[in-house]
Amino acid sequence: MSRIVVHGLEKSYGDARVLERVNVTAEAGEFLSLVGASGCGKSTFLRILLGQEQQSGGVVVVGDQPIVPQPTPQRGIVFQRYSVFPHLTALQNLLLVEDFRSGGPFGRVFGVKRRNARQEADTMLERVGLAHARDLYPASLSGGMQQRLAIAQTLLGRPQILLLDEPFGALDPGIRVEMHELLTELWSEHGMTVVMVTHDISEAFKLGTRLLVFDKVRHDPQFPSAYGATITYDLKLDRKSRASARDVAKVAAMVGTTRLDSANATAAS
Amino acid sequence: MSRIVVHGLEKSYGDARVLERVNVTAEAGEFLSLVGASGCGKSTFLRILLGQEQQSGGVVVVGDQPIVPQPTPQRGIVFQRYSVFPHLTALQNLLLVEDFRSGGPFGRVFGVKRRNARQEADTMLERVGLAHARDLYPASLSGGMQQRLAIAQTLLGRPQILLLDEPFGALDPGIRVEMHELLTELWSEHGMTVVMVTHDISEAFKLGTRLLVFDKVRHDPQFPSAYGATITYDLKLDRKSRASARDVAKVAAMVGTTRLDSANATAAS
Amino acid sequence: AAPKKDFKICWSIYVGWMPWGYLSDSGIMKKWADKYGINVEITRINDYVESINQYTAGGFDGCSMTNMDALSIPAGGGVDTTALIVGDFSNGNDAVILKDKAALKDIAGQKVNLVELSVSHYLLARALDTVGLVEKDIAVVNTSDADMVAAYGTSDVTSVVTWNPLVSEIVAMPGAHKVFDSAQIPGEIIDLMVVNTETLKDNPALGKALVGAWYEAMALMTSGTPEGKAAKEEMAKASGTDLAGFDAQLASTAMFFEPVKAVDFTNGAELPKTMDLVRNFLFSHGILGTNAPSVDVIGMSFADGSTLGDAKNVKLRFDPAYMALAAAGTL
Amino acid sequence: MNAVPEGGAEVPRAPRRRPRLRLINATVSRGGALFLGALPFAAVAVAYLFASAQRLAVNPSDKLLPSPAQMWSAFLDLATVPDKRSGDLILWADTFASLVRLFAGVGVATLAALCLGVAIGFIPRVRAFLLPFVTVVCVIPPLAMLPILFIALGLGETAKITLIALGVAPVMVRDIANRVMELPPELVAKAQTLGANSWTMVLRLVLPQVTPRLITCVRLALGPAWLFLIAAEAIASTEGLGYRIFLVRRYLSMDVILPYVAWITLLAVITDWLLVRLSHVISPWAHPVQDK
Amino acid sequence: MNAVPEGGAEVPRAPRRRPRLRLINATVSRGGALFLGALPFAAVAVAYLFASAQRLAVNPSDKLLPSPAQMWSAFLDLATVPDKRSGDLILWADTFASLVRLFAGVGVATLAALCLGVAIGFIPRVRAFLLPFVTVVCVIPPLAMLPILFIALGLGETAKITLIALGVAPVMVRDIANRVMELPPELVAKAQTLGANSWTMVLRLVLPQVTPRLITCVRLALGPAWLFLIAAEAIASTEGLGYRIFLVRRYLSMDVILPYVAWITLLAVITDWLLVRLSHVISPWAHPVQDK
Ligand SMILES: Nc1ncnc2c1ncn2[C@@H]1O[C@H](COP(=O)(O)OP(=O)(O)OP(=O)(O)O)[C@@H](O)[C@H]1O
Ligand SMILES: Nc1ncnc2c1ncn2[C@@H]1O[C@H](COP(=O)(O)OP(=O)(O)OP(=O)(O)O)[C@@H](O)[C@H]1O
Ligand SMILES: [Mg+2]
Ligand SMILES: [Mg+2]
Repeated sequence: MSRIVVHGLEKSYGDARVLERVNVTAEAGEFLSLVGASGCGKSTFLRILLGQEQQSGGVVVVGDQPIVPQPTPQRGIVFQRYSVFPHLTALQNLLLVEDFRSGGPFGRVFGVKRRNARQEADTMLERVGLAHARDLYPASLSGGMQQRLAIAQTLLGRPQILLLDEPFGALDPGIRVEMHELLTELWSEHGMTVVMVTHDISEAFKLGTRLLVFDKVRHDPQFPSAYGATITYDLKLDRKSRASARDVAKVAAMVGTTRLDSANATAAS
Repeated sequence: MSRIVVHGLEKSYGDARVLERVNVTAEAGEFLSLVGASGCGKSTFLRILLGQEQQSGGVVVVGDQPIVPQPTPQRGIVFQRYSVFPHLTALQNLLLVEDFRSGGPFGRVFGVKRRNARQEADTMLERVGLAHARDLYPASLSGGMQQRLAIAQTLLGRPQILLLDEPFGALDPGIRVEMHELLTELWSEHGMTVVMVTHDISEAFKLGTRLLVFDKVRHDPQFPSAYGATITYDLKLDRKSRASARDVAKVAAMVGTTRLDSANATAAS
Repeated sequence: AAPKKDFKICWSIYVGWMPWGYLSDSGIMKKWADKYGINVEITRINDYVESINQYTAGGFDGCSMTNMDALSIPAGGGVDTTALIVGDFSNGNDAVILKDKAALKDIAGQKVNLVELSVSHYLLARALDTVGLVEKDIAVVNTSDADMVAAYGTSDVTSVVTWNPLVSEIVAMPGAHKVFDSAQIPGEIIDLMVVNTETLKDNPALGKALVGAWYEAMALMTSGTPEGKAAKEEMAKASGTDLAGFDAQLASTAMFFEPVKAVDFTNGAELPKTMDLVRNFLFSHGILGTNAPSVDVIGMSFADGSTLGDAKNVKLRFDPAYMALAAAGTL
Repeated sequence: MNAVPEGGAEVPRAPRRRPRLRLINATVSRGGALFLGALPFAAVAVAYLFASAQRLAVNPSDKLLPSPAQMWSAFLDLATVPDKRSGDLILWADTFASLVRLFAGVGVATLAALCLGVAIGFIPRVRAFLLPFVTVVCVIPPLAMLPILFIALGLGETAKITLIALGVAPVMVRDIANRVMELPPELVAKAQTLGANSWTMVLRLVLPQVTPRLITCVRLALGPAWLFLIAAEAIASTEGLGYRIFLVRRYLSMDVILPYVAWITLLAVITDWLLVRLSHVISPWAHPVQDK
Repeated sequence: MNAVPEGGAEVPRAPRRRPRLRLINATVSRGGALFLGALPFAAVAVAYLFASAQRLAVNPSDKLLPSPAQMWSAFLDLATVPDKRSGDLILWADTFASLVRLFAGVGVATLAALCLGVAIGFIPRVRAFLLPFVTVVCVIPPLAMLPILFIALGLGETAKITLIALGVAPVMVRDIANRVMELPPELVAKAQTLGANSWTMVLRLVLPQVTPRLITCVRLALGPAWLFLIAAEAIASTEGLGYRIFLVRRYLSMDVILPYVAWITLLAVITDWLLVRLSHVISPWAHPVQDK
């Protein structure tokens, strides 16, 4: 539904440059898998796309408009450190989506709309396997359950652009497969553009239509934060056919070896 | 160094039973990999072993003593939701370990001891690839970097029993392998008993000397929290030889299919 | 100001002013106000200084206060004020009390706790005069009246100057000696009901109603009837004590129960002399304004038409006309 | 491979005696808590009785530390003997008058804290506009402004309620604003991705999140509120707990003052307890059940 | 497969005008913040000037709302003309005396808040022992207990400092205790696994974590502290800012009171600002740099 154009993106925190010269165009409906070394700036990239943080330089266009530095319902996010609303039960967390969407003076819907929202929420709770935990507060949920709740909440929002930061990291293999199916289903149904960060290379291959690797190309051993990461690898994937083990291994090696931190550690030792 | 004996362990929160009839004995120096469905009680089990929470029933013996309901330096933990001390920089977080260990009226060490501690901390920072981030506060670290810092801190404490709750979930494949090596090295050096929860079955096979699967054996579709999980599968592993793909698939299927939540979801729909 | 119908006066708790509360509760005030076709609302303000401030700021048309405060606050603040009723003067109600010392001379070199710049301060200055001391010979410590009794109980405090009912409370404590009191300077600490001059000029009915009501209460108090006793009991209760305590306080107050006496006192030759002492005290303590050029900045006028201070800036007027009406029984 | 749960060969015994725990982990039983909590009160009571007996032995008419019997009889008088003038039971009339003022004042302050605090904490423009002013107002001693307050508002109930509200509101406003600024930015971002606008975020995110803190704020503000109530009643009023204390203070009637203070304390403790319960009811999520 | 970064075919343009942001996201520029922040002060100043001019037109020697010129000259007098009696410059002598009392009182209260607050928040036994007592003490109006305070401590500086400390400490103690109880249990557990005992945890975990809150507490307490200072100086003293205000209140010298209140406010604002700086220096981690 919405394309994303990133051109010459830069991001620094004080002296430390995190991202530099990031150029990428994602057509509407693409599913971008992002991989890269820990700490290279993937979450930062998502936060910029979300509008939660502002880039230091470059242009980001979402849809037809240059990005506005604030989150909008056009873009949905699942944060790396799962965050749901602690003052609401699982069910209430999902009902909140319709309440927020409808706006209104009370920030909640009533009557038929509420019943519909409730049904939808219940369906979603079952799909992510939280039906039995509908009336628990997040503090009483396990890590994986909170993560699933966060995913469910974001998916209920039906964003045009979906930003996912290691969404399935805390899930067991079984539920992870189910969540893959759920995501794929919604994706093909609504055709939203997805940007997903993951550390699981086969997951990246399995879900994405395109795989991006973030890494540093320049490196200063004395002052490792002088240069930022950029996109070093951009691979079109065929979602139908399974990725070859060779490809997976190749990407894994890429993420594993050119990683800044270890390079730095090696340089220093 | 210390064996763990768990007998007839039960844990309920209010009406909801999380664990029941858990029996397991871990000899000193064993490396237990724990897998199980999301929300089945693995973290709860670790919290009980740690002494942060008290069991509702049964006996837990660590070393020769029934467990005291408080954490001690005998046992180290890496929490699922990485927690380091937010008021200390990466380096200070590691120095704190020696400060706490030595006790003393000021809660910090001075002189030679401090220099040694500093050296040790620096070495550890390099080993986990955080040398360049030594003076950053946790708020400025990425998720994976915080996780590595938490692991480094716990390892520096040299506990006799090491409790790890999805320690490598937020790490990229490259650093994950390095962390595996680091852990294995320290384990064989100090021979501590390790209990590690993970959702990565091949990681469980790779690192553990024994693999435990948590799951529910009894199930009430009307009231899913009536019964708790227990250990349904207990497998001795050979760390030297690589696990067969068949074994991995078998365990993965186990975690994937008998999972309570989906069972419940299916039952309800 | 144009003539109006509704008036507000305020008073605070002090033995000589307790009748004001009774007037309002018993309906006497309403009776007199109705007679002259006006409404008078009587409000009690617990804090004495606050009541004067409220009057000065224009919140009330009349207020009970001492002659000294009438000169320093409303008159000093440019509010032309008339002393409508001269109710009493302190005749022992204010006193200098020493702990474990029996002579006023012994006060030299001590710390003296009192409400600074109040009539106590004035009393102390007059007391020091009588033994040839000056304020430099002692050290004044400002102490709030509410805390005076408790303060006297501490070992830090060796001498206090204060008023009733605090005096009787303190004198009852061990070691307390009253070494000087207002009975030794009779007629200098005068308790008044003052009203805004302009308001009074435009509304003589206010003056008549207040004076009429006041002297009805005075008559009741001295009547010796059960009603009179009941009235005094109520006043006692309202001031937080009982009849005996109230009578004891009355004993050291020279009340002008008959209007004639008040008129005589106001016409007397002593009053201008007293006011001269007072204004000199105020001026030397900087209370007439931090940049008052001389003691004459504020003018006062007396019953005989004589003035003291700046005759062009008369702000405090002693006018027995209304009390004279009461004395003549023509109200 | 064996699928049978292991263990059971040697069954460990349950611990015989309670293990020694670190200070911070040693929990206290219900009874123990009651006992420990009562100790300081008992100590104060004993100290008072001792000092009082000593002073009364020296001077039987000492007023500073009256005996419990004296206080009780004075208190009973106030609570049960109707006032001759008005026919009221003084204690209850005073209590009613004071509580009305107190709750009105604190209520206004709470409302202000909620509206202003949320606006200042949540909306940068309002923050830039009002925070400096509130910070400055916060430190102006209200008692010094009393004359102006009374002249502007008269001497009626309005002025008293305003004094209480002005006295406690600024601290509450700043505290609530701080809390709102401490809200995790992830939650705010997430709400916006779900289509929330500023107003719905206030309703559904900010208010519920600050409610427990607001109640704590009110609990903390009640102490100063009583203080301002007493100060206000000391200046202008004809009934009220503070007025009564003011009235008898010049006679050093501690036999009335002390029971009144105890009574105020009791009322305040009950209010505090009710607020804690309220917080549990409104925001159960903020009070997880301890299962230690 | 291509390893060359993509994009660049069509270079998007930078936005021309500032986009309209939601209320809560619209940040304020430095200049804008200054302007907005100054508005309420300007409004108050204008309102005052207007009211003052009006009253003075009616009665030129009106004392309630003096003109700025009158206040300035009165203030200059106090600040530069030595007092006839003592030879002191009154303003500075008052300021010095008051600040010593204020800081001593707040210092004692802060120390108490730190020690008691941490102990109550961290150690269940101490909590059971002291929390009920502190909760009750918190609501006893200190002014009502003054007589007893005097007798115990005399009328000197000790009593004044104690009054200030007693006035502000209970709220601070409860607040710090609350904060300590809110510490994430994971951090406490982790510290214990690293070998910390209760004491070292207090030193290295609890103290650093509550320091920013403690400073906030002190900032919030300074308002009430000034109040108690003024109340304390009203009791018995010979110099001090509160003493002067009470003294000249006797003749409604608002030309002295208002500059004094403004001076107190200025001192308080400076203190507040210094405390904020201190918090940034001591606890940089609690004040992440905003990069919006
Ligand atoms: N404080 C609590 N109150 C009530 N229920 C709780 C509480 N803590 C945990 N639970 C419940 O206990 C069950 C187990 O939680 P636990 O965190 O141990 O799961 P887990 O196996 O670690 O899951 P995950 O893999 O998702 O981390 C969950 O169903 C959760 O709802
Ligand atoms: N607020 C901040 N101030 C300073 N540096 C920051 C801040 N936030 C992030 N960084 C730095 O930016 C870099 C990238 O962080 P980011 O969270 O984007 O990494 P990531 O790629 O998501 O890593 P991970 O896989 O571990 O989550 C890190 O080196 C981090 O130290
Ligand atoms: Mg990240
Ligand atoms: Mg878990």
